[in-house]
Amino acid sequence: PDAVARYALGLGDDALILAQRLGEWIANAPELEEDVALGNIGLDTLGHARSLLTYAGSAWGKTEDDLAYFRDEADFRCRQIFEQPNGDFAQTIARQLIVSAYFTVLYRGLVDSADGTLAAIAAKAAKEVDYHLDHSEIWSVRLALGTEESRRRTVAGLEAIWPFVDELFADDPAADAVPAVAVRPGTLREPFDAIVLPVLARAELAVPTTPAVAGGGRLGVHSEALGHLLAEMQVLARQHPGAVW
Amino acid sequence: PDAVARYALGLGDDALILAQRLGEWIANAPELEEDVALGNIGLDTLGHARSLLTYAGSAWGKTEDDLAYFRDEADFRCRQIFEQPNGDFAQTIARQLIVSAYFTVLYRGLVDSADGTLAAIAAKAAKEVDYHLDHSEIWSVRLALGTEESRRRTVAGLEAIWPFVDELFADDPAADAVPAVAVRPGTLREPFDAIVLPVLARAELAVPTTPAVAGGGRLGVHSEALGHLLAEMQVLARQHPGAVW
Amino acid sequence: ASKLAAFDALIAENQRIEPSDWMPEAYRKTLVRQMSQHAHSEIIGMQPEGNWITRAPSLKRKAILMAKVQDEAGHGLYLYSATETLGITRDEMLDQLHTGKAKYSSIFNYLAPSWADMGSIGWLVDGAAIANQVPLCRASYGPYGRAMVRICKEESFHQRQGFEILLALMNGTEAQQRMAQESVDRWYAPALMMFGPPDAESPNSQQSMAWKIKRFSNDDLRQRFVDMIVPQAEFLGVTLPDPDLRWNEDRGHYDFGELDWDEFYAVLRGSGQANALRLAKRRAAHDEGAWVREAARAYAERAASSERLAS
Amino acid sequence: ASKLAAFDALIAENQRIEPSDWMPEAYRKTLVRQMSQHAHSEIIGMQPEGNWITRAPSLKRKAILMAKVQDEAGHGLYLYSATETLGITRDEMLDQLHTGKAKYSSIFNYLAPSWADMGSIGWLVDGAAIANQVPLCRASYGPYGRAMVRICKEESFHQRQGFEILLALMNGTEAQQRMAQESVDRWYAPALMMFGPPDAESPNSQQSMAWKIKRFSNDDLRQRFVDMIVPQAEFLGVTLPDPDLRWNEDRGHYDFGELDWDEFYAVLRGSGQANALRLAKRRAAHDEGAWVREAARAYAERAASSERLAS
Repeated sequence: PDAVARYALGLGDDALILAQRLGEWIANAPELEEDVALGNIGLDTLGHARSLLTYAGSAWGKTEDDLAYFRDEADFRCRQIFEQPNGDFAQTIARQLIVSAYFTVLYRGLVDSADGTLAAIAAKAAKEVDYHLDHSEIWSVRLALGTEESRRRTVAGLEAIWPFVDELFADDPAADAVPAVAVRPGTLREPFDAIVLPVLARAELAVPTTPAVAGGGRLGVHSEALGHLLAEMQVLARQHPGAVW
Repeated sequence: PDAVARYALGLGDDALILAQRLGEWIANAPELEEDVALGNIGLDTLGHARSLLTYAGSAWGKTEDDLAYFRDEADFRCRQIFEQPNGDFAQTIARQLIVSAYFTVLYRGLVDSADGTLAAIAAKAAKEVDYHLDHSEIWSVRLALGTEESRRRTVAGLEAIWPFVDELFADDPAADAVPAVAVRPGTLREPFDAIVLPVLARAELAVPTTPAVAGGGRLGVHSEALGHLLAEMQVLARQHPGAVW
Repeated sequence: ASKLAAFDALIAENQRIEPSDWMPEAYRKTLVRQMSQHAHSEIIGMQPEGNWITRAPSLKRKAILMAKVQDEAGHGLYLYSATETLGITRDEMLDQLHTGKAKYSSIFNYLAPSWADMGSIGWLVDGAAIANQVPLCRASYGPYGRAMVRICKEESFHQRQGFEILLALMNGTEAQQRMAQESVDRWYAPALMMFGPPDAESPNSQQSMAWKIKRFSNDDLRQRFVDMIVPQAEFLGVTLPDPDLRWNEDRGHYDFGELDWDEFYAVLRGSGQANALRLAKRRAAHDEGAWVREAARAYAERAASSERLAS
Repeated sequence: ASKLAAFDALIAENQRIEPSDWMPEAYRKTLVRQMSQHAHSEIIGMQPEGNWITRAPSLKRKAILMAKVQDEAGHGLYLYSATETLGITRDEMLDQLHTGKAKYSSIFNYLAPSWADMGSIGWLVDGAAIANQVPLCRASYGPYGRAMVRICKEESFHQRQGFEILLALMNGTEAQQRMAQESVDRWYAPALMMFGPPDAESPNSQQSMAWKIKRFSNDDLRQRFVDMIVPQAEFLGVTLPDPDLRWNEDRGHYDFGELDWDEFYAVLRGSGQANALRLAKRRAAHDEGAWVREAARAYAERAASSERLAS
């Protein structure tokens, strides 16, 4: 159970940190419809995080909140793309396109996991991320082909986030440790490309050539943005250790 | 000593929180010269904060760091203008114009305080804020009369910060408690206006008519920005209670 | 005149006025003002809570808070749509909000510096809003009444969640209890003022009541609200900050102290803790989103014209 | 040819070349490349430390860190000015930085996620920089040598401050000690690689040494640095993460293990942890500041032209 928990923890952290980023948009979106849409996506993602962290924690006698609020930066296992600051709406959409495509292929694969709980979580999540993917596809095309400014911002946003794509498919010791349970990240690149590349083509966007960052989120190596995010996320809970809310 | 300490605490908090805001600019300024200038101003301001907090703390057996890192939001006594987010460079300059003029008249007055330590701190600080005032005057005029965009941003920045001006001159029970030691805030409005209004005139800027906020920073009433600022400022120190750095 | 008679008859029979019906210009104007103000309040009301989403102290609370703020955005959407049936666009209404021409509920000009405020806002502010709004479900203008039905259902959910936040705090550590009490101390009086000035000083109310847009007087609603929250406060174990609050056997209601109406009017005029903040944030979000809305418009136009070409 | 002979003679006599002197184009180009890269490194180097100013764990450390980052901005300023004497503008140099055409020290493509990194950067990174730079105070190009004199003085101050940060951590709680060790583990090898590839693989070094821009080989400087930090590490009580590190009595130097040059080249090519981050942040600050620089220019032009009118 410990090995499965470690795998679930990484997946849960990805979703948790992304949900935290999406939460920053609420009440700040470019139009009311997007306050609703980004809120929905954030809520779904937070839901996935809670299921995964609750499951991971059950192996260690810890709650989802123990894991979310009382771990330090180096103990988080999220990949770096999820930590990246929102940037403008175009950059957030670029990140959402990538991560929604990634989640789509991940959860589709995880439905066949030998671990029943993970398979069930994935089955529910797979349906939800379908909608997230739609949302980011529509906006990607719209922004890329909208005005000159929206195109410039879309290209810049995609270039800013692209260096973090490769890490999504990098080997993950926690996945390797439970081959029947986990989806091997490397196997997801092809189906991911099959989703994302046609969207980029439709949006008349070139695949950026910026080099990939070294990554290492699954080993606890995080970009400098995570520390600030955690300072804010954990501040209240840590001011009241042991409190129930 | 307790009453004097309480007065010094308010002044120290003003400087501390402003220095924290200025620190956010470093490595992000519009040109290298401004990284240096804002860094200098921030450092001076942090210096004032340290002197004032050290003095305040000495009455209670507390260090500057006890006061800076281990008080909660409601225990801070800074006025709200110092907490306000930086906004863009124009808004930061607008805030700097106001607070530098305020510090100038405050420290000039405090030089005559019956409290020798405060008088000495003020004498040193008065010289430094002269330079801060110069810096913000020059930039206020330059931005207001530069391009159409810089003028638009300057007007917006001034309007955003102006509602917090009145609070600087509002009664302060901590000052009232030590009349021979403190400068009464209300007496500073006239000399403040004598500095700021001519600068606005030179910059061809109208005095904003936006209503003043209710304020109350000296009573522990803070704008919603302070909580986020403290979360970041205090995060590391609180992770290691009792540690020496 | 026969149109006016028909309108008056519908009102008298408690029938609904629909967008296609004739209506007096003053009725239309009053509705636009009230409904758009209501919509703006939902939008501005997202801010004090939105500000705590990133710091919510448990994941469950974070999820609930996100859902709540999202509901508010949704309410804003219905209400703008409902108001658009009266011949004004959302852009025009937003413009009135951003220039300060239109108001929003003054309650959001108070600050929410504490997590416990998420509880007080739910319990007291949403509670007062519901007391105001339930009668509006029967408002004479159809689209307004129907929007309110949906909104009230969600609001009472929000009120219970706010109550639950305070309950958890009052069942928690001493620091949590202090946090809850301090917050209730700040929100009690402003919540009571949400029903508007005393009836004697509320000149517009008469006409609105005649038109069945408004169905109870400010003071009646306020009394009803106080009667409701006093036992709830006792259950929570918080003290309501009003030394004059006591049961009046004769009236069968709670008596309560004078409210500080000078403060109310000062906040209304713009001198609250958060007036500047709320409007600045709203404008910033709108301005920063301008290029996105423009891009969507440009893309939609291009798509429409290429469809025309294709057909 | 006589110009070249005069230049060669100045170099041979250890005299300084000044901006007004004739110099070979290749010498000029090499200097522009090296000096602007050095300036860029100061600017990019502000980021990992700037990122900790708001979170420094004591006010004293916050003040020291602010002063340090400010010094780096100052160093960038001198170095850009010194490079401008070679006929290139700061704008051109910044443009080369932002487009990725110009490099900066690869060491800043590592992340600084821990407060202890403020110590390691000072002790190891500034330490290595000083070892590289002290000989440059005697560089044949006058403005470069003079800039380096001032910079080196401040850098050694920074190195001592970094050492002091680590010393405080190693004298602190267990968690602080772990923090320090973990950070040194990450920075040790990258710091050693700051001296550049082994001499055998460093083709440009020969010419630079002949021109007296460079005065010691990469490997010599690296050895000198290792010899310096080993006793310092012992004093601190941190372990340097190199199992092959030991005193060699015969050589009178410390032996040390092979460095991972594949990683070095990967980071150089752009695949470090922070390459994308550093450049994105730099560009964002520059782009967001564009309107400010433009306003200053417009204002200065207007002021100059009204002065001309007045005179």
